[in-house]
Amino acid sequence: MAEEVEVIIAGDPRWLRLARGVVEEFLAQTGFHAQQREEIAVAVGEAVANVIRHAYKGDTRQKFSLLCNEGNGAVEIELRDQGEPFDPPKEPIPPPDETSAGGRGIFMMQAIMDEVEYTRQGNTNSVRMKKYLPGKTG
Amino acid sequence: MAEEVEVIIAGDPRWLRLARGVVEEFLAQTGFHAQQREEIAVAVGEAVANVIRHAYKGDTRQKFSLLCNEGNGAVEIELRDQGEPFDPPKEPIPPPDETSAGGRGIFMMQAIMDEVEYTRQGNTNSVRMKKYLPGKTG
Amino acid sequence: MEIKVKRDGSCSIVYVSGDIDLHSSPKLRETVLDLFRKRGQEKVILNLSQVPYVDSSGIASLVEGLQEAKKKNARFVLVGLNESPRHVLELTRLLNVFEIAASEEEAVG
Amino acid sequence: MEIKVKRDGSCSIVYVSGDIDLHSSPKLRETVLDLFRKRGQEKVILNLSQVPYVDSSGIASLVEGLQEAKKKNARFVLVGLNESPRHVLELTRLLNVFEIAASEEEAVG
Ligand SMILES: Nc1ncnc2c1ncn2[C@@H]1O[C@H](COP(=O)(O)OP(=O)(O)O)[C@@H](O)[C@H]1O
Ligand SMILES: Nc1ncnc2c1ncn2[C@@H]1O[C@H](COP(=O)(O)OP(=O)(O)O)[C@@H](O)[C@H]1O
Repeated sequence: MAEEVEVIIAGDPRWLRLARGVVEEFLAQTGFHAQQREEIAVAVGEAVANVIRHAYKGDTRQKFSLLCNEGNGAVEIELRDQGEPFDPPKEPIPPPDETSAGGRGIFMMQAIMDEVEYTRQGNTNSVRMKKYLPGKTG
Repeated sequence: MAEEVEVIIAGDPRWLRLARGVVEEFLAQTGFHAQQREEIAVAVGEAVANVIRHAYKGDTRQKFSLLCNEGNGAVEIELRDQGEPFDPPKEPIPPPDETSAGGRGIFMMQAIMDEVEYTRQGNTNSVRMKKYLPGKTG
Repeated sequence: MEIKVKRDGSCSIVYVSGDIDLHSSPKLRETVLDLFRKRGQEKVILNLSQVPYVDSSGIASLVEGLQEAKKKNARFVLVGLNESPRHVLELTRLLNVFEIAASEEEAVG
Repeated sequence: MEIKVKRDGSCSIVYVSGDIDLHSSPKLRETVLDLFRKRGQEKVILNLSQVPYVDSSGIASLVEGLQEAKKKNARFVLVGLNESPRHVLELTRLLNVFEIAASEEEAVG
């Protein structure tokens, strides 16, 4: 898939809205309806928050990339950072118990997207989130 | 000034809204009030439209960059493309007569922004649009 | 951007919603010009109350609509201008060039 | 995100407008916890009708508010949930964990 939209921004919570806005505008050019677009933006927002909080541990000077692609009946949103390596859980994560203040991000990403894949190449972490267009499957 | 937000997209009119949205979200983190943010997005929208129509002559596969920076009491939005060289008018452009269907883009950019500067380096065209924050001057 | 046209005899009201920019203005241009050229409308009212943003290509479409109206001795009336589009028309010194009505009722007249 | 608090004796209504995400949730968290801890409020009503979006850090702030309320034998009531925040609470299986009122009047009781 060709990279259609690429955004490079600092890992700063103040750019979260900007990142979600880009994803929603990108999706507005695809076949997803409004509710699905919002949901996918939720998933991407969680992934970006994890880069900011965990990969970069709050160091807001570090930058990450947000890549949006469409092709083969699906959209794929990818984040790339040069932060801490992350060995993600192999199994789908259950939502935590109702008294827990955290631990819901990856669960939401997995619940909303069709595929969530973490990889590391060199010093770059990548998380790829794929969602098939309505009526398509993998 | 450090590059704070960078977007790389194809020179396709369908990404105009996305580009304006990024600029508005960027400006929301600065000291401009809502009406000024809208105006600056208008100026940047005109500059992007010119890249699409004139620099790339409608070839929607070519990409351009949108860079947003803040520093020294001003924001600077820059576009970079690898299209046709453009030798811009040295003098401020007057608005065309009321029967003309075109020729208002650069006028609007100049009317809204404090500085509009075109340069070319190698095969890259750049247009830098600067606007001082309320209460600041150059 | 979405366009809906309500035609009543020789008068049409064109409802636009969404931004009018280089991406969407060709459709608006065609709609308006067709109403004068092919449908022979004597009055076209453009309701812009759902339009937050108009760029210079949108302005160009409006100017072409007005030129076509004049050529056909017809009227092209704008209604419901929001702040940003109004400001862009002001900036480009076109605000007084267009017939602008305070309401759709006034425009239908 | 903006927060306004209307306090009436031992009951406070917190009006939030804008997205509640990692950028803004710390302020909401602090506001709500302070109302229970420092102001000794018996009921805090969170009006979310102007909130289009809540992320997991926002959810975490809500959960912490609820935990604090329980510890203090107080009530933490949500009102005006929009579709997307409601959906996020559903997804994380928390929708039935919170006291949700149909209107501010009902919440005030
Ligand atoms: N991009 C990432 N880089 C490094 N660690 C991560 C990343 N994403 C998640 N993690 C780790 O996985 C844990 C679970 O993440 P998540 O489900 O999003 O919940 P939370 O962020 O609230 O803890 C995090 O606490 C963190 O330790
Ligand atoms: N980025 C650009 N690259 C090449 N040529 C440009 C560029 N911007 C403007 N031009 C040239 O300058 C002219 C005036 O531009 P403008 O004022 O935006 O009006 P319009 O685009 O409607 O013609 C254009 O017609 C074009 O020939």
